[in-house]
Amino acid sequence: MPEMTGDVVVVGGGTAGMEAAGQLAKAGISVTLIEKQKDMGGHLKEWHHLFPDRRSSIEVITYLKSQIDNNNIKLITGDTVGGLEKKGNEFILSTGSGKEIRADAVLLATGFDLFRSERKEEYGYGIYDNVITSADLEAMFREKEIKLKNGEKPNKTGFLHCVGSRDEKVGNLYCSKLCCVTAVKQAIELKEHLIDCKVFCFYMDMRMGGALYEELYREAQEKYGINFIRGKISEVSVNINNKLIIKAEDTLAGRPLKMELDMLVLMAGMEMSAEGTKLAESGKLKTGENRFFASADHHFGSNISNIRGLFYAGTCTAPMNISETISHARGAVDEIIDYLKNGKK
Amino acid sequence: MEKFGFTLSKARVIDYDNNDRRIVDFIIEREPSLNSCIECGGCSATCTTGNFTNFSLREIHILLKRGENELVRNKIRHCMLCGKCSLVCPRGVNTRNVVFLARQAFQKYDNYAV
Amino acid sequence: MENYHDLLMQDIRFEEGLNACMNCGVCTAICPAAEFYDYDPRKIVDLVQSGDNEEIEKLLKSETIWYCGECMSCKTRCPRGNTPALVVMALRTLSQKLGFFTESEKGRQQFAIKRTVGENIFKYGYCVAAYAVKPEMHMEQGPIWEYVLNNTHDVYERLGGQINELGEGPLRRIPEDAKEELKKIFEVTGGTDFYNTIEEHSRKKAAEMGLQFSKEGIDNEYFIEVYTANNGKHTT
Amino acid sequence: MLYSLPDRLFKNMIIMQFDPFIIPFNLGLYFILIFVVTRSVIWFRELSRPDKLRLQRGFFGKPFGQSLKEIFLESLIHRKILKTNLRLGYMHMSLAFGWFLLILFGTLEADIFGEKHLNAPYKAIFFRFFNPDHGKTPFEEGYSFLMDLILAFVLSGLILAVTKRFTSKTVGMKKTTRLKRLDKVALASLWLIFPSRLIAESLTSGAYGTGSFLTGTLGSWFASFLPAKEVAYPFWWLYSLSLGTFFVLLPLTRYLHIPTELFLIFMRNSGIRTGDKAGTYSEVELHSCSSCGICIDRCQLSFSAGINNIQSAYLMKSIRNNEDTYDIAHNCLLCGRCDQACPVGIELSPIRMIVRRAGESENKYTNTWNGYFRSKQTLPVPKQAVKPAYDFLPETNPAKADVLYFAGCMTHRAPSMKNAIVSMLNASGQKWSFIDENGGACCGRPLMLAGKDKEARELINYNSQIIWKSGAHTLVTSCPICYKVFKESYYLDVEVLHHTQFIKNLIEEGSVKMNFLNKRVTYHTPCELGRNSGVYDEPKEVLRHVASLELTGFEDDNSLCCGGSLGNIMLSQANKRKIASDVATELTKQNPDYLVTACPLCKKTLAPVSKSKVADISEIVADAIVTPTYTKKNSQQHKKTVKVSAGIT
Amino acid sequence: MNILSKSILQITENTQPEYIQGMGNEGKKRIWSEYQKEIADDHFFYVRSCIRQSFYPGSEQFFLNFMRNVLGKDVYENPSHTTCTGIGYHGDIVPLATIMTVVARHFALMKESGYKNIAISCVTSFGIYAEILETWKHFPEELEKTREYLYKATGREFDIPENMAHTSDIIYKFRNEIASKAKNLLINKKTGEPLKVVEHIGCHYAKMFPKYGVGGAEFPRVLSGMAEAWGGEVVDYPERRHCFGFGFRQYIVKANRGYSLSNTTKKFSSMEPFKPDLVLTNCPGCNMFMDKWQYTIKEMEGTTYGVDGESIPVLTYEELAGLVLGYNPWDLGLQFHMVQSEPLLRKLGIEYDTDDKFRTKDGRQMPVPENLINA
Repeated sequence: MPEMTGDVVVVGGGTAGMEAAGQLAKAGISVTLIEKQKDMGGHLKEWHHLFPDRRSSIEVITYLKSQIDNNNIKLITGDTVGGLEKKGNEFILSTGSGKEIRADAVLLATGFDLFRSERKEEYGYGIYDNVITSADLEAMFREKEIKLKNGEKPNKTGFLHCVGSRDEKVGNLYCSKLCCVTAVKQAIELKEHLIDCKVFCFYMDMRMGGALYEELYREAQEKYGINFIRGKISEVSVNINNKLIIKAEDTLAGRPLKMELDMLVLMAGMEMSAEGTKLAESGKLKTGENRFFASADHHFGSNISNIRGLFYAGTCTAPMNISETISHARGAVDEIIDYLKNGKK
Repeated sequence: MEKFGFTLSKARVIDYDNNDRRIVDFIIEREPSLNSCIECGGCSATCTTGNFTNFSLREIHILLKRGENELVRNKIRHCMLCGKCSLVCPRGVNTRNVVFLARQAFQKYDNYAV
Repeated sequence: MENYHDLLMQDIRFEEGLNACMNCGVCTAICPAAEFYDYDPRKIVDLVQSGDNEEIEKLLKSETIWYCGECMSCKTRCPRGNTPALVVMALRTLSQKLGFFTESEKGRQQFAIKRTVGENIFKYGYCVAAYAVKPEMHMEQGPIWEYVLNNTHDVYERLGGQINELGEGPLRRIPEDAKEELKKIFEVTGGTDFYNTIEEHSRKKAAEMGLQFSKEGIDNEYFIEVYTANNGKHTT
Repeated sequence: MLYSLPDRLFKNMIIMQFDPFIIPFNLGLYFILIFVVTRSVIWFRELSRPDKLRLQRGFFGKPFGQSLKEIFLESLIHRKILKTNLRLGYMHMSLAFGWFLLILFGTLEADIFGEKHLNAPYKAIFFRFFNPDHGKTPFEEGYSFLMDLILAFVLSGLILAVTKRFTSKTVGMKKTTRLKRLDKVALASLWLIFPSRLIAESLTSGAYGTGSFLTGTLGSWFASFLPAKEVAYPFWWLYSLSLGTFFVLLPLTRYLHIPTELFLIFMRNSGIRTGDKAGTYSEVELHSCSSCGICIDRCQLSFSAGINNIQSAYLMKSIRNNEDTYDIAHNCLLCGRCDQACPVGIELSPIRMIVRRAGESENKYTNTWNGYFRSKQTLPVPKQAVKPAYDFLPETNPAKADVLYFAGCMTHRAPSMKNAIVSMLNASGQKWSFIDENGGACCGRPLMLAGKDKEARELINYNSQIIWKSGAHTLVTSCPICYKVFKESYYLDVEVLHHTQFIKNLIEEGSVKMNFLNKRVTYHTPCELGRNSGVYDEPKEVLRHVASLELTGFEDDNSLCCGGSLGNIMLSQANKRKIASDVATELTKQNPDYLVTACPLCKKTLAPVSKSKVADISEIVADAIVTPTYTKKNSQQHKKTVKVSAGIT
Repeated sequence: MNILSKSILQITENTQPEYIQGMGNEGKKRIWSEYQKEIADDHFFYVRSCIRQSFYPGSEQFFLNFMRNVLGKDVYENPSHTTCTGIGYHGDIVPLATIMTVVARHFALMKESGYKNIAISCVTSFGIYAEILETWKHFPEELEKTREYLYKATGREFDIPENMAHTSDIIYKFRNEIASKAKNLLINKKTGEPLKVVEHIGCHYAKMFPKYGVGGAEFPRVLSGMAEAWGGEVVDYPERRHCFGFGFRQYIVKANRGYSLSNTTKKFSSMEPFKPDLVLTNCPGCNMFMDKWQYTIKEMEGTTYGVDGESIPVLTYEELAGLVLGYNPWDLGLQFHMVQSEPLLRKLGIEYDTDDKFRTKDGRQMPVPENLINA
């Protein structure tokens, strides 16, 4: 194995960034890992349990932390990458705090932003007390207390799939892929907290295409008696008792359906992160119709960007779950090592 | 009517909260497998009766779950209990028993033999 | 048999109103017609996008397409940016062009609309004008409306009306040349032909149904029939 | 002789041949006699006219002897139980036959040795009490030896019975039936009878130095340390009391089966059958069940799915006690394995069907006279939909043909099988037509199995129309479920053949030539075809003709149910699978190339769980067909044959 | 007087009076901020509404009068402008090409009389204009075709207006001016509580093109903004966004009116528990029908939706503005509604002259109509 030289900057201290930084460091490459928040972990920090096996997100974070516990890694937290340009074979990144970092290769792991559910005005998020998002519910799970604004326990809860996904009105034509299974996971957890709470999932298609997803779906039906209604909720309003009134079509019955709910959970989709978009502009990086970074090739180049030496990992290219993100990050590491080995060609 | 030449219409919306779901509760208590239906329609596709009419067991499951019992009560007698549907069901729903129990439930709660 | 889907494609409202539908049902969920008629806009869009010619012909001859109230609420919500109502409008236009509209009770009503609103446009330069809203045809307007019509001049005068006088103000008379221009526009843009198509097919239908029919006005059996008939099969 | 009974009693009073302790026994005895008479009168009255005639003819005809023989063999010797389970059989035999002998020889003893030669029953029962010093002469000694021997025989059974209560293993039964309170009392009194007799007799013998190897020995031992004479008296009371109690409680307990079985045997031999409504015969059957539990051991729901509360014994019991029978009646495969095994010969499945048919509405019973009698109670019949259920079925005009093929719903789910049979029919060269090629109405059997005969009748009429119009003389069906209903419930003058029978005929006529395939196969007998329709041999003969058939130990009567039966509407898919895989394991022990069956439903049920490939006979045969020469003339038909030459390969 | 002026100050100073700053208001503000449409300030070309001029002539007159005489704005009404044929179009008897040309003619009249801002009195028209402008954007060839048609038919030529507003947008724009001139606030004089206002926005105002409406389609601001600026409290009820059910052909043809009636009934029974004091609308049909259907349903079923057997007065935004500014209710034409407004006037503490109610312009006494509601 020929001697490898070079510094790599990894942008983003989430799942992809941490895993990649760790693997690079193991390979003896010196890595600078930049995370905009004070501590590492990205979205994982906001999640309580992960689908499909419901293991605690803490465990995954702990694993990732152990990955980056390596002297080859230099951590910069609470700072962002403002601009990015390539001079010859060298990358120059300017950070928000005005630092300038030089690198032989760059890995973007800028991740995703959760869709801002208030953009779907008809659901009245931020207007009606008990319309919350999947993230809000996850926070309640962390607090170990699920309650309505008025402190009472919900007896009837709805989950609405595809909020901000598959929706031209908000400019997201793609499927966020993880909301269906998240909804099922959260529905089950909700039942475990509040056994008497009736739960309804309003879906357009159940997209349970992952290991053990369908099994989880089946468990939700068989063991927890969770109801699945095919039809997207069209609007939410409140009645005089501050109960939510939802309107949907039960498309399998071919009739409009009206239901009173105590709580509605909006399954917010995934969007290209704001930072990612900024970098795309400053670094002239190609993005796709879905606004995520466009990889060189869907099949065999999903880590490769349109700039030699700059690579992608994780959900900045498309919605992914944890395991996909980690493998994607490892893929990126291979590409980078390869790039450095072959004299950055 | 006479005076105005038109009348109020009855709403078609499924009023979930006010519908009567005793029938479906009766069924699910005795045949919980109904819970795992994914409305794939396999039963309707293979149905012997469905071969002659628009009878759809998939639809009947839904209507029962929503408490739209009237519609079901008038249709369910068309089932021949031949059992093909339970052979195709990918979720192992005991479809034959669902029909059988529904008929009993209608007798129990409506005193109506279907 | 013509290809109705192609014919529909010539209507920009159809092109505008129909992208691929994914049957999510948000339109039906809040559709005022779906609530009180045996009607489901989602199914219409789904059927039309299937392109099945026979099915579309059935649709063009059906009651279904006449249930929509064109409130356009469906446009606001559709995640695929469709407008079922626009699709329905295109279907209705085609159904009238092809003369299919007289096959359905609700379709035949187009004749009543043409003879009332349609004529008002030329007569008064307005779709609706107070003196054209006959209390006996509009019991729901209540005693006050009878009163207003019995005292038209005084009532409108107090509220600044200009009944049948040229110039500004509510219910003013539209100058003849303006009405002439309206007529011209109708002729040039095919509005007049469309009127005549409705008239022509309605006349045929009246004969077929053995109902007395008159060249104009609303005092004929066929008008009364289409204006009032309700077979009660439109709601479940 | 009964007419002279009262004055003899009077005389007995005079010469002190009487003691108050016999009163309980007498009361019990006369009570049970009166009860049995009244009940049989009621039953007789409730019989339908034809059944009354049958019974009368039976009573004064050849069947009478028959019945006596059967009573001896079954009610006393319990031959059937002995066959299936030796220890259990011995237990029943020793109790029943032993007690019978005890009464028989006891009466003789009393008549021979008593100073009167005709005696009231109690004299025989309490002979030793009234003749304490009997047994001195060698002849008397011999006789009391015999009596002791019989008593010992009975007691040995009793010991088995008692141990069975606590460890049912001893008599080789997995599960024993559960008891209700009255049964326990009755059982206790039954158990007390013979021990108390033993002790009473022994003590008396001991006091007088009489008795034989059992009573004598035990007696003298007692006497060695007891005032035997005094102690004996209370035990005579106990003996009499336990007899009395047993007789009085008898009608309220399952032990009623002892007398009832006699009626059953008479009625059955007179040609009376269960029928499809509750009636005297089914009543008699109910009460003839001794809850021996053999049906439990035979039941696959029990040994494969671990469901142990729905077997026929429990059904009988819950009907007798007017409990809710819904689950028991419906959670059953109707495979008929228990019918086959019932030692009393009760038609268990037909009785289940009666309950299913009755549903909510009719034929509920209530106990009257504190349960000594039962009376029918009819519930209000609910509103009914006026229109027939299947009026949507279209008029059809089938093509004229000699042979009809009715695939049936299930065969339509097994296309390879359907094609195989079509190829057979083409090969047969007969003029045939496929009635339900594009899916027809159901045959009606599934509805019947669910107890919905009225609707079933609608379908039967509809299909009959089609068959009748076609003018065919033969109807072939590939589904045993259809076969049974066509055979039994359609009134048609066509020959109904299961496809295996049809194929067998082709082979015999030699109209279709077949190769012998070098394949090892085992055969699963479908319940509806085998046990429930008696078609056992044709399928096997056909198989032997084309392949080497190996035995599995579950042949014919002993065949298993695949678990997919439409007879059970409640069974979960999981449990069906359990049963199926147990069956598949049993039938594929010798790793055959194919596990062959003759039913589309069995095939579909076994296929997913069997390690050997599962095929229908028709598919095997279709592979064996040598394309018939004459079809070459008719290329069209030839093509057809080729196109569908179905089967597995 | 000074109490009044104080409260006016308080309102004019902050547009969000504290009594309506409940939960969710932040969320609404966020939405409103995203739908701030450009509304011209002066020089309007005014087009009338078929229905309003027939049923609520007082409202249209108030608008012109207020704009011209109170705010001193230039609002021009061209004598030869006509219907937009919108009802005919949505009654499916007028082809798209035709209505586009009729509308183009109005643009031509505008051009000729030198106006660039159009003020539309009718919501159906407003929707039509919006739809046509959008269509021309997406299908420029349609615009060209229309130009040809119009020229061929009338020899006229037209420009696309620079600014398009519904007259309710304009009143919304000047809502605070009105508040500052207010004689009566939307406050119950007896209890001091703000009046409960149900707003109903015509579907065609913003449901087709949310960006054309103040506040968008889901939480429109145009009417709630007025009501709140004038001291009222807006109630949100489950069927708020539901169409009241004009449905064009569904009302025009007698046989179909059950549709219209049923939808209105649905809305009223949904708002009933909130005990609204009035319904405020910006749509000709909505206003007429919510008024008239209350009468019909009362006749048919004996149902009323106000408190103690009364019905709920339904007012146009002009009528309400007029009351706030202290106009004589009878000059606004409130007496010609089926549901009379006296209960509302009393709550507002407006002294009204019963004698004057049914008099002619020159004070002649007219016959007094009978069987009116709330009278």
